Amino acid sequence: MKPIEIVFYVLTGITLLSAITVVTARNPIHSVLALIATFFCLSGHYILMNAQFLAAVNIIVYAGAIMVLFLFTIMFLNLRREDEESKTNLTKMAAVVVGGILMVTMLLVFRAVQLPSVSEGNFDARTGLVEQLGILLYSDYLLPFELASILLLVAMVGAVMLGKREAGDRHF
Amino acid sequence: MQLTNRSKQVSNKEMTLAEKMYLPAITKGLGITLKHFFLKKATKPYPDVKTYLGPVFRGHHVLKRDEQGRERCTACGLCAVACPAEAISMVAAERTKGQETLYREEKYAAVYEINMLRCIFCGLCEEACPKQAIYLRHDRFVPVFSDRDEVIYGKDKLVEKSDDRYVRTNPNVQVTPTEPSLSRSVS
Amino acid sequence: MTTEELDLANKAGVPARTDEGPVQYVNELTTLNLGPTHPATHGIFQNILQMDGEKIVSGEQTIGYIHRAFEKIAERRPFYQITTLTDRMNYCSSPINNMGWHMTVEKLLGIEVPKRAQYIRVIMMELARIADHLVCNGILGVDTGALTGFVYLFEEREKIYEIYEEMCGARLTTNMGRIGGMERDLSAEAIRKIRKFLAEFPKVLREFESLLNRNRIFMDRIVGVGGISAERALSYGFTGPNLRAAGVDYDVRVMNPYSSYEDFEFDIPVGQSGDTFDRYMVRNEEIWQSLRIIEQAMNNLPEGSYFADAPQYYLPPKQEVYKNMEALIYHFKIVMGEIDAPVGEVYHAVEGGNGELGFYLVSDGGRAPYRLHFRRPCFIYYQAYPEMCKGATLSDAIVIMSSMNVIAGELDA
Amino acid sequence: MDLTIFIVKSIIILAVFGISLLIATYSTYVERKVAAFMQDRIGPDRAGPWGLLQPIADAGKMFFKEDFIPAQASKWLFILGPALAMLTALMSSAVIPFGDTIRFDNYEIPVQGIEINIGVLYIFGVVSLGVYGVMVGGWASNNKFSLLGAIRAASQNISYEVALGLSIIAILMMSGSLSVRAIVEQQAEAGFLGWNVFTQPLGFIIFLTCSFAECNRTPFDLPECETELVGGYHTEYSSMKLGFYLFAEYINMFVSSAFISSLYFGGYHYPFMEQISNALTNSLGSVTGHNVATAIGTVVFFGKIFFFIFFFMWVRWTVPRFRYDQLMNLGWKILIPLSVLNIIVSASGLLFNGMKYASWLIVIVATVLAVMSNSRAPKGQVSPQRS
Amino acid sequence: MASDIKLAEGPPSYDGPGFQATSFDKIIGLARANSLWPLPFATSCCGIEFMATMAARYDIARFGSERISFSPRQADMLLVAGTIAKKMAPVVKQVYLQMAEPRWVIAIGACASSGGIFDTYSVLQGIDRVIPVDVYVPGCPPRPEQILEAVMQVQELAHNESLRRRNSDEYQKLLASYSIQ
Amino acid sequence: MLTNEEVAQDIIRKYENAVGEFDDPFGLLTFTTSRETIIPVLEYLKDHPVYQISFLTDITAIHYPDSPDREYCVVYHAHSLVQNFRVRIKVYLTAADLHIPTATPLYASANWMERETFDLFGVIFDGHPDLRRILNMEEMDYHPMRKEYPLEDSTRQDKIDALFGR
Repeated sequence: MKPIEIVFYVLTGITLLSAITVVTARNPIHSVLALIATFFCLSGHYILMNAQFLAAVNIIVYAGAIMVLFLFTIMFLNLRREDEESKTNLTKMAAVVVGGILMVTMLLVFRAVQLPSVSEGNFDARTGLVEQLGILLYSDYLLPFELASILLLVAMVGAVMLGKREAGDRHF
Repeated sequence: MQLTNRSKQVSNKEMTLAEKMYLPAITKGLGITLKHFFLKKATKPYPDVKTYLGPVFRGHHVLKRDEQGRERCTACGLCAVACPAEAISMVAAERTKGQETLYREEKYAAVYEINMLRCIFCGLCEEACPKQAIYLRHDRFVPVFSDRDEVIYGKDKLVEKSDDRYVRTNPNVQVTPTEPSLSRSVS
Repeated sequence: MTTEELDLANKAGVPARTDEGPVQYVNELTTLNLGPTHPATHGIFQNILQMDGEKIVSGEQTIGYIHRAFEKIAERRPFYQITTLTDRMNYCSSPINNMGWHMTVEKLLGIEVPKRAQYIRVIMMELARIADHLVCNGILGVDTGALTGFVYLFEEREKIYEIYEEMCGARLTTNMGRIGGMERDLSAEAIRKIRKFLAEFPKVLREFESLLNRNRIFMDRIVGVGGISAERALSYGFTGPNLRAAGVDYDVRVMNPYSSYEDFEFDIPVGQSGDTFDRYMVRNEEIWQSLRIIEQAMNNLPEGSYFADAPQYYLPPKQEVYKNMEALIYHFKIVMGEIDAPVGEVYHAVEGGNGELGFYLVSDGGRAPYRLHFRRPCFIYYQAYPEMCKGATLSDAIVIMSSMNVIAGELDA
Repeated sequence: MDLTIFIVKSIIILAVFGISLLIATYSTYVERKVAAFMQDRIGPDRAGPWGLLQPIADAGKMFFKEDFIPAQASKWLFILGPALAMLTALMSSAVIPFGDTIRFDNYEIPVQGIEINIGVLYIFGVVSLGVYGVMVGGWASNNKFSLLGAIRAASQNISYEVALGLSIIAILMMSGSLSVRAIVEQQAEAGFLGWNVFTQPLGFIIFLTCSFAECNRTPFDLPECETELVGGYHTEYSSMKLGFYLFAEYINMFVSSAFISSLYFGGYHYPFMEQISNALTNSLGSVTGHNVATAIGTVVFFGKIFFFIFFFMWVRWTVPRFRYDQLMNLGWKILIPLSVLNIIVSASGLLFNGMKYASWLIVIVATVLAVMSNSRAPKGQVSPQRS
Repeated sequence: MASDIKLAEGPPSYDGPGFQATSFDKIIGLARANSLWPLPFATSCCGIEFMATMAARYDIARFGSERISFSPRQADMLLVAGTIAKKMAPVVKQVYLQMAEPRWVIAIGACASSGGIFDTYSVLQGIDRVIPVDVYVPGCPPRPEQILEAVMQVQELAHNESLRRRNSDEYQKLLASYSIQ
Repeated sequence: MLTNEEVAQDIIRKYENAVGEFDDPFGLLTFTTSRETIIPVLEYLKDHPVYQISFLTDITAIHYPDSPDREYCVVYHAHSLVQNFRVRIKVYLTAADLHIPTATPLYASANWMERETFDLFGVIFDGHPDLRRILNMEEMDYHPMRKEYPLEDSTRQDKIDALFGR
């Protein structure tokens, strides 16, 4: 095995382990921390693929901002006592059904899709770098990019509207 | 409500644009602190530099002797009465023959104790004493204690030593030091 | 919490499950315990705040953590020993308390104090007021995070202490002055130090002002925070700088002049809406006015005796006691507290650091007061605190508390 | 060949690591001295000559202080908090270019932990993780003051990261690279007046403000402000865990200073560097001369860092702190719009025949307005006119 | 009473605390002595004098003690400055209990040490009734010099204290006499 | 300027027998009233268009254990800021029936003053919103300012009471 493969397998192992912890941890804070670890490992994978920009952005946005907000919310709600009451048999059943369907779908998709193979000979190692990404985003994928921005903008405005207090309303 | 004609409005809560921009005021503040950075320091490093606290400072108690070395105290008890903290206690005794060189008056304090932790150094005992026997020294502090048993000062610590006479307006006194604490001098 | 507040709290909030079934809207409030040892409670008292996030919904104070039974002690002590109690009441400005007490007793005993003694008293009282306001305004700086200005001011306070030391031999609990005058005249050294202080202090104060007063961060912290209207302030019994900040120019020094305050020219600074900024600015200006008064008093200091001609109340000089039989008798009587105090009751008020400091003295002719009650301004106005910080944030609550200048010794007595 | 590079690299990394720690240690001492000097005091002077051993005494004491974990705290998270804070603080100095290159035979090795082409993003990533240490620790303490501190820290850091990121976009537009070294070199090429602080004054002010907030320094020290929250997030911490938190703050300060110096003050560049470097290579030979020039650059860089560390302290001991809502208002309503405006103005300037100094426009307009309003308005303060 | 607070080098016994102070003990003692973080428990007049001690003229910073830590966990010495009423006594004890070892206590001023002039129904007659005190400072309030003197005294205690003292039986007995576990 | 005489006459006209014992020690108008009329008197003085005695300076009490049926005296000091006129009103209560109506509806400041008076003397202010101890501990079972209770703490050991008649 090449060293890079060892790194890959170790990273993958940690990713899976922490991802499983996210689901199984009883304390929500532990869940969140495991999720952060998962994001880290994913960034590691990006770096292995020489997509440094993606790796950094993944950490900044997901680990650095979104998960902080998660943690923030959990702290506010103070979910310290692990209340299990919400997990009735019905919800467990529903979870199994939904999860099963998702898995089947994914399996079908993976079977149907033909992954493009990359030959080591003509692979451009600079594909994942920020310059390439930028050029690609602002040329071939301009429309989806702008649409996504608008979507985010709308979501942001919506969130502000939802969070806005009426005059005379109280905090929180 | 206006009650007198001497009132004067002093608060102005309107900020000018420059004040609203934070930076001018902060810069000014930074200038002031930087100026102080280079100014002479006000610190008087205590154990190394001891200051003189003036001729009326109320420090360590002392029971005075007169010019002939006799104790002035006559155990009248006025200091104990005047003491708001009730820190002074004494036992009076009659002077016997042959003790005239020790005590100035016919009566003297056989026991004279001040509880230094009770004492509030108000100076009322000094003021109350008709014989000018008790003084609060202006040139010495009471040391700190690390043992509760040391805090009651008897005559051995209060009566002035004949080689260490206390003078209220002593031009030679330049500092007001603390006696080295007992435990520290041991170690 | 009152029902009204609970209703308010319940209006909007997160859903909570109850056993009864239907979802009830309850806003989860946090109880935050400020004190008795919180770093920003200067002196000790407890504030139990109901917090909604960072906002204060209601508050309740518990005081009495240094209740020392001043009034009970006073019933056992001869008049002159009560000075040691008043020292420890508002310990930031003890000379004012001392002299207020002396004037009360002089009123009872009918002693006329010579002009010089009155002027010396004015100088000392105004110095004490400066010292008091310096601590309060400096601490306000500390509580908003600016420690440095406070240290500059404290160095000036040390200089006031030096003057005290020259006058009476102590710094904080001064035991200054006697019934019937001062215990000693202004020494040459004291005069030199006061002059020096008058010359140098304005520079430092101006520096402190430019460090904080118009700094937007500081202004934002205190403008509009903890305001109280003049009516509410009067109803709550506010006096002193806190009342003046609300716009009422009530000052005992002007309304009921004592100790020759009528001779001096000074302004009464007032604020607009009684908020923290107003309190700060009023105190700040009062420091300037005090400086003005001291300067006038120093310039017009009359000649004459520094104590009243009342041998039965004012201790004779030590040399006299030793030689003169009459002086010796007076000396013993005064020290033992056996002076002939008339039966009667007297209320005397002075403008303390925090407002009208009143002494209600009931004498039955004995060696100690039959009853002595201190009207402590802090105690009376501190009860307005929950009302003032309702709806403010935690940071505001602290700033309001320090700008009210609640001094535990005076609060609890 | 590989081995030499490897050894030199490890030495550099170790040195960066060690220097960060050393500077952080002595920052505590300097902080105390600076505070003392600004307050007319003399500060620690009894532990060793001029109190130089003070940080060591502190560390020694902390190591042997009782290590306390509150009964109701969640134990692992309580330990994880300071560890995370320290880890993220130490990670961030890796991409700072401390100097030009060192020459060996014919290799050139940059004086830098690692050179990656997304250095700026790397720092942002690590900094954004820094808040976890505070949050986790504050939450795990199971204390209301700690929790409030943690919540304040989290919201503050997230809010100011946005403005922090936006404020340097103008620089990135000018340099066209995310590598810190590239940015420094681009400034070096443009000469002294090409330093970004001269081309991007507004961006610099915003960036500086935000770095104060990211480091939790006054006037943004709300997470631990003593007079309100006792100790904030570290209220329950004692011994070396507390030490880690305090330490992390100083390392963050060091990294911020380094980052500010490299982004806005030309990093290891100094006026007339070219001439001096040329003179050195001419007189000492291309290897030694170049290395000496690099060393001078590094020293200059550290000088800039020290100045900014001093500046951090200087500000701390001068200004009061914000209130929570004012801090948020400043971040969201002032700094973010300002930085967007800055981006637009700078970008327009660059589009119109590459004007680099366009952002001065905003500064000049603001100054003129301020001066005008100040002269028109009545004097702000009822000023005492007494002798 | 609190008079039994002594340095731990008692009579040597086979299980007693340390036969000889090692040089390591000395170094740590020195470190502790120079880094005493105070927790000012200021209740009244003496609190103002403590502030004066912090300020420029007296500058407690010179002893490495200007980092006041209001959190008891981080403090090394508890400075009880001012009157402690009976209502307050449990709070003092609570704060003392929350402090991490090693901890020292200074009773500043007459009130904290013995009740001073306040010999009344409501005032605790000396904090050594609830917690062990290491140093008493006389004065009402003491001058900053005397407070510095007390700090130096604690430095002395810290310097000479063996690392094992806080685990010794003697110390446990002392705490037990205040019913502190 | 108001004179003591004119205010006293006015109050006597208004309340006749319910007020009495008029005096002016050291120039401060003092009179006694009963607990039934104290609140109306305070209210009258407060709302009076000329006097405007609308500032409550102080409330306290005095214990006279030796005067039967007048053991407790509650003392009110009020102040007219506009006229700069002070007045002192006393209400005597018997030890058996220590009740007096509260002044809190008139003055917010009366709240703590009355709590303090209750704490120290045990005077019960009827209608007070929150009549609890304020300075002393809740557990205390006596009212310390009454003359029969000792001042000293009984547990101190470092003082000798026998000395000098203390």
